Amino acid sequence: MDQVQQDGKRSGAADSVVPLLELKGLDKRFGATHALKSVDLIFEAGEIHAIVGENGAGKSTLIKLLTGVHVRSGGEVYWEGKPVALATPHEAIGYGINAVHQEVVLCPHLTVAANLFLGDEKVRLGLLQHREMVREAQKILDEIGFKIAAGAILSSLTIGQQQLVATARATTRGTRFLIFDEPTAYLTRQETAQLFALIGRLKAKGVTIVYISHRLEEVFQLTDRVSILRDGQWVSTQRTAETNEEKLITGMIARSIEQIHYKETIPFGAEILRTERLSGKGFEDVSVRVRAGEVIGLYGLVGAGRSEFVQSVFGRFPKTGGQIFWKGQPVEIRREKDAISIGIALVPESRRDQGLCLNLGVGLNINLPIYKRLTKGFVIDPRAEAAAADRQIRDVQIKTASRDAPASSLSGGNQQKIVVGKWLNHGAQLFIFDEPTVGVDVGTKVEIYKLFATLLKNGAGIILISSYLPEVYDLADTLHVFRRGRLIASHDSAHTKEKALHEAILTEALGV
Amino acid sequence: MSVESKIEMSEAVQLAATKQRARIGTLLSLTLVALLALMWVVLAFSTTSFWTYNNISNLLRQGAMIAILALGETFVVITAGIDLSVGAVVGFSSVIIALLLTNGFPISVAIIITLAMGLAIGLFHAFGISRLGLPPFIMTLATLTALRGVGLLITNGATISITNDTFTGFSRGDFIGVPNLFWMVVVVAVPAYIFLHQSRFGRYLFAIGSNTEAARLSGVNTTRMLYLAYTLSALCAAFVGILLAARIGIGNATQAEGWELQAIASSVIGGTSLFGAVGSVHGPLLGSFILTTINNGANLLNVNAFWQRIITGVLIIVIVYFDGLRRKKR
Amino acid sequence: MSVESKIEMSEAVQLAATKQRARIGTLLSLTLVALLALMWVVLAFSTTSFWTYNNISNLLRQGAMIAILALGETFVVITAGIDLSVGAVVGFSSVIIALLLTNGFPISVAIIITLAMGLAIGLFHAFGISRLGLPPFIMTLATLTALRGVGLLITNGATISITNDTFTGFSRGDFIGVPNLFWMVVVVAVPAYIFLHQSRFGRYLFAIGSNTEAARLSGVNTTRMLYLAYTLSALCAAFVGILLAARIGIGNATQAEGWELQAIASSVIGGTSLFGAVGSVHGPLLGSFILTTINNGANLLNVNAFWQRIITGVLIIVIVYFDGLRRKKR
Amino acid sequence: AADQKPTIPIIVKDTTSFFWQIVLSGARKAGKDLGVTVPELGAQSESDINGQISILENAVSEKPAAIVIAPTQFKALGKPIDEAAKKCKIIGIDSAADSKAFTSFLQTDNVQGGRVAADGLAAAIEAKYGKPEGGVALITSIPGVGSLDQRAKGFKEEIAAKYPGLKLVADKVADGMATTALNIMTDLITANPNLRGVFASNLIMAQGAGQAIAENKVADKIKLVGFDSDNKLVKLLSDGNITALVVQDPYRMGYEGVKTALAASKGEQVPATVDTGVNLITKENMNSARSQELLNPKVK
Ligand SMILES: Nc1ncnc2c1ncn2[C@@H]1O[C@H](COP(=O)(O)OP(=O)(O)OP(=O)(O)O)[C@@H](O)[C@H]1O
Ligand SMILES: Nc1ncnc2c1ncn2[C@@H]1O[C@H](COP(=O)(O)OP(=O)(O)OP(=O)(O)O)[C@@H](O)[C@H]1O
Ligand SMILES: [Mg+2]
Ligand SMILES: [Mg+2]
Repeated sequence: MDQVQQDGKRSGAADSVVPLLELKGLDKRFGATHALKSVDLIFEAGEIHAIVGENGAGKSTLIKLLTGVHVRSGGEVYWEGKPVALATPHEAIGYGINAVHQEVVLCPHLTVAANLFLGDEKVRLGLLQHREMVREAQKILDEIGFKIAAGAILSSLTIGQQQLVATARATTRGTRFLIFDEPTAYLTRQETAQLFALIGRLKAKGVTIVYISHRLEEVFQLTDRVSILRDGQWVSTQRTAETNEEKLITGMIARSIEQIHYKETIPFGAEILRTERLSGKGFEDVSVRVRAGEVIGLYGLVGAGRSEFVQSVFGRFPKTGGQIFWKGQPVEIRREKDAISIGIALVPESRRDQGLCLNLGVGLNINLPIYKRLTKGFVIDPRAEAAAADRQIRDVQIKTASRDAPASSLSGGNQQKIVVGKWLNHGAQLFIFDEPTVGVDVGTKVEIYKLFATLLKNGAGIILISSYLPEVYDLADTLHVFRRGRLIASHDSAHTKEKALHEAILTEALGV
Repeated sequence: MSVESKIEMSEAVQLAATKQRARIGTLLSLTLVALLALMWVVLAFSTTSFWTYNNISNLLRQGAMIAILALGETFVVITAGIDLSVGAVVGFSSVIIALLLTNGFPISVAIIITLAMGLAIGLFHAFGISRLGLPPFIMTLATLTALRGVGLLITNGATISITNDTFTGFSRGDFIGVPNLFWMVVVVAVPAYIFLHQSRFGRYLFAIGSNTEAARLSGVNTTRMLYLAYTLSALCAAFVGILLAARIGIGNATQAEGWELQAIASSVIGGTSLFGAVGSVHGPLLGSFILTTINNGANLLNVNAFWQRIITGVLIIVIVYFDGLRRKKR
Repeated sequence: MSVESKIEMSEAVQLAATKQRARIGTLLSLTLVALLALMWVVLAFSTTSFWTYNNISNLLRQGAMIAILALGETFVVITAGIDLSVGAVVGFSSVIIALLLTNGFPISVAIIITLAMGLAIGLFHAFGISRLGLPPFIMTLATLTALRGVGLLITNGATISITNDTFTGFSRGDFIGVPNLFWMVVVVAVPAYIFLHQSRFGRYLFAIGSNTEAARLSGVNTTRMLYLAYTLSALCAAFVGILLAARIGIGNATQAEGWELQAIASSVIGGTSLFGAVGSVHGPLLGSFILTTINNGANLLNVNAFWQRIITGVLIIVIVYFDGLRRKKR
Repeated sequence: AADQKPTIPIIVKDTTSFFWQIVLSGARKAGKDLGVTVPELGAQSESDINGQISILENAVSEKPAAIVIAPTQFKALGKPIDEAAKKCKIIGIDSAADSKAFTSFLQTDNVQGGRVAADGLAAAIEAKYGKPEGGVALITSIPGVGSLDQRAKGFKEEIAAKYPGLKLVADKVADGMATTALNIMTDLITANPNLRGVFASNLIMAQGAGQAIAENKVADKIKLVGFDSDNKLVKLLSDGNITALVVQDPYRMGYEGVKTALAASKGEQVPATVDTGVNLITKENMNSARSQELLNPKVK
């Protein structure tokens, strides 16, 4: 605690004596969960302050207390030296505290313009100025360099674009204090660059920025100071320049990680899956091959058609042309069940929307694909059911209170493990991972990578979709680049650190 | 730079798609207008009496009450809620105003008190839903049950005759040839249109239906907006209760049974989505007049009353199906 | 290792929380049992006739039909759907079986045909919802409207007397002292319990109610499960129609009006969530017998019929509120 | 020539009820006999007053020769009938309305019907127990329906005036469902050991209540009088589960209604009121020719 204050004084000495925002003993409980334990933090005017920590460390909770989403259970908050309640979003916005939250919280049915001005509409004589708002919104978007149509219905945008809308919205509200909670998780490189440029401009204008991310390179690229949270407790606050990645990780998880991108070399076996000129909604003419022990990586921009391609392989959407071969034999996959029964597993892009029955038990989620096997006669064998669930909870090391705990009670990384775990019992041989590490902390990422290795060693093949290029480099044996629904280039043994190759891949993906 | 220009190109396509979407939205209501017009043309040719001044003004009078009810219901449905109590509120209000009038209250005072009672019911709904956390379906189902009971208890099951002829005469009168009852639709719909489509409160209702959390984080007082929506629905229902009392000249707690379902059906036929965030003012009006036309036409064509039910059921499926298709095409 | 131990420690807290949650789940149904027991005790003391063999078997008979209906409805509600048509299906089935019996079909054949007709209605609902993409509320509202029309058309509004005494005698009979009608609840509830809580299909229903897309991607044939849920609901309703026909000895298309709301209310009182993925077999049974006890008790105490409605409405709010509180405390 | 056929719509209270279907079939027969087109209209529930007003309005815009109507509610239909009478002759059947515009009126006196029921019930109780004494109950189908209220009124007045020994122990209002009537009746039996008689004032209530009597095997103890009839009630009557039925003559009401309307539309003199009468039918007289005519109307 002393350290914080000293730190604060040191960096604050330049401008003013009173910090912009000061937290003292901030505390938050959700029922039995103690999410934040007496956190003290100081945010200086005009700085970019990073907050890092594992999944469930309490980062988002801290933000939600500052923006009035949740009401704190204890402690005090001082805004320019004066104590404030921050009991409602309205109040927070009033001080100029705005946030771009981790999950996109906008109204999907409304237009981009309507979302930008929500709660702050332009009215004349009590009437909405529809056209003026669209015009104004377009101007704002153009000015910050986001290429988004202000009149578009929000749900027609990609998640990344929606995140940008949320960003634009937060920045236009006379903001003095702006919080980004994992803003780049769903952004393409292009969009990330736009965002960083914006953050630079905001800093120049004197806006104080809090930046939360699991991508440590971003922390070093952008921020002035960095605070670490662990288990809801404050660990340290340092000048970013005075620390390094290793130290941060140690602070976050109290141990060092030698190799973040974990990959063992495993010899390739026989071919598992091959597609020949496969076409469907959103992709065309895609031919790929996966062998036992092999990871193929699919890289591309959001909307490149990678998800559509794998979902078609999985039978979610019908293919319109081409052929799928399973272990050399042509197969017809018309629905998910066909894919599952031959041994294909899909870990979908969105855990919340596609992967989990959140309010149901961990065990039910794990067993969902294999209930047929757990059934004796008409009735489920309760012992087999429990055993199957427990085995996966153990094998994949899911941290859960019990197999009956609702999936929603687990932290993001552990939820991801459920989605993976349910296919292990089933005995799938081809695993399709669509953005498996979005929003996952470094420690859990390593766990997931280790899991990849286990799968490969057991003779499975993996298709990995990721928009996070370092991940694809390190993990994929073969890298395919998608652009506008077509496979435009393939690279063998992609885990090379050659800069030239990176550039090539990027160029291919963007179609420059 | 060249990357950006390429991306820009792809964005242009998207922009065009959005414009088209907006056009389809207009098309939807046009399709309903077309459907209504088609029904009217067919009826004009197949009956001698449909296209007479008398019948058209009957039609306008008959559709008026469900139209207002559907309009009020729409506010609630846009927030992804539902109000099952409106029929009961209509019956209850008819009792209240009849009681007040027979006890010598002046018409204006009686109307104000009745509307205030509607307001109170709406507030109670919103209280139950937002403070007690009850699902709207259950909250309004409970008041539906209870309100009918209270109305019956007050009157001891009897009907209260309204002897005030000024009051009852109103429902039969007209103004520049258009029935007063239809004017009441206009009187409700115009401010409703401004409220829903032109004011920030309307915008907030859509926002809540779309994503309550997002609305809340934008500083919208979502609780207050829920109060507003349920109050408006109950107010419209109380107003319809007054109109009903004027039209039938009595107050009776069992009246308007099942009108809630008709109101919801009208609203959905008019393009309102029961999942929230989709709806308009003109939609429910069109929907209710489509249903009214079915009944009116069936009467004129001397179609068996039982067939009317079957036709209504089938038409609801057909219309909502095509509406859904159109939305999906977006 | 030290990380893991740290994590383990924080998990211990969570473990305790979960255990408590499970206990509260049991508590909920216990609370309902307690409520029912409390009502019975109060009635036993305040009336002389409540706690007689005769009245208890009346009570069991009176609650039986809504109980079966609520059970069927629960399958649908667990998938986050709703079936508004069940009342209409009951009325319609009573007509069908009465027609078949008066035309000399043997009882068994008549029952099978009537159930098959219920099956067809359920399939049609599922078809409209999963293939045509209609919201369940609208789809079943439409068939509610249409089915009443078809039933009335067939009978021309008349009641069809059932002269088959074996058939009507069944509803009056009992077996080892328990009324046959209540045995029917058992006959439906036991397989329903096994189906919902012990078979994989039950798990799939919950999964669909929680997240349809996730269930689909886990290999659950979600369309087929929807067919199953709506079919079960309609089958239960058709079965209740048969029991109704046996009990009142007539087939009449306007019977069972509003029973859909009673069934839904029973189910929700029994802890089913209208948002899906929460529900049980014993819940709706308890819920329906709570509502039946209110009516039976009120009749015995000679409470005004209008008060019964008010009490029912208030109790629905109170019970669902406390149920919600309990859930939130989790 | 077919175009010359006059149109006389008949508007009943509730097309979904058997009673009104009999009225409609009488009207249909008259239409056939007299060469009149008779559109058969009506609300879908006796309590749907607004629905009936709409139907009346629609019927008027058809420019009919005359209209036959059974008003659902006395006060409510008054003004609309006044309005309609400006365009054509109006003949009332079954119940009155607050209007002086009726050309003629064919009515069942429902208050009288209630009285007849009370007398029938008292007689049955006297026959069984020696004296018209003990508890009686009334079951009404739905609240707020004029004719049902009148029957209740007649019944209660008659009991109070003529049978001081009879006590009204319960006055129940159901929801129009036979099952509810059954449940209420069962609970009445349970709660009132001294119950000796019940008046179920319409068809559906009598069906439910009759079933309860049969189910509890108390036909001997408790006398039930119903109102209106269908073959279900006739069977209950012949089984002894129902003591007596108060029946109107709906077929005649429909037939005469159309006939009178035609006459009135031609400007002929018609009687201002006709009472179509109520009849008490018991097991003893149920096989008489007149009774059979009333119990088995020619519905087609
Ligand atoms: N609304 C809530 N109800 C109950 N528990 C909650 C709630 N929100 C957060 N928690 C719990 O509080 C703790 C901190 O969560 P928080 O979302 O702040 O973590 P985080 O650091 O943002 O993690 P991530 O990196 O995964 O986003 C977790 O244990 C979480 O389960
Ligand atoms: N311009 C657009 N308008 C509407 N929806 C879009 C648009 N572009 C993409 N989408 C949708 O966004 C989602 C992401 O696209 P897709 O799955 O094809 O991309 P991807 O290559 O899998 O990208 P990623 O997996 O990185 O998100 C898809 O559901 C797609 O239909
Ligand atoms: Mg977070
Ligand atoms: Mg994707």
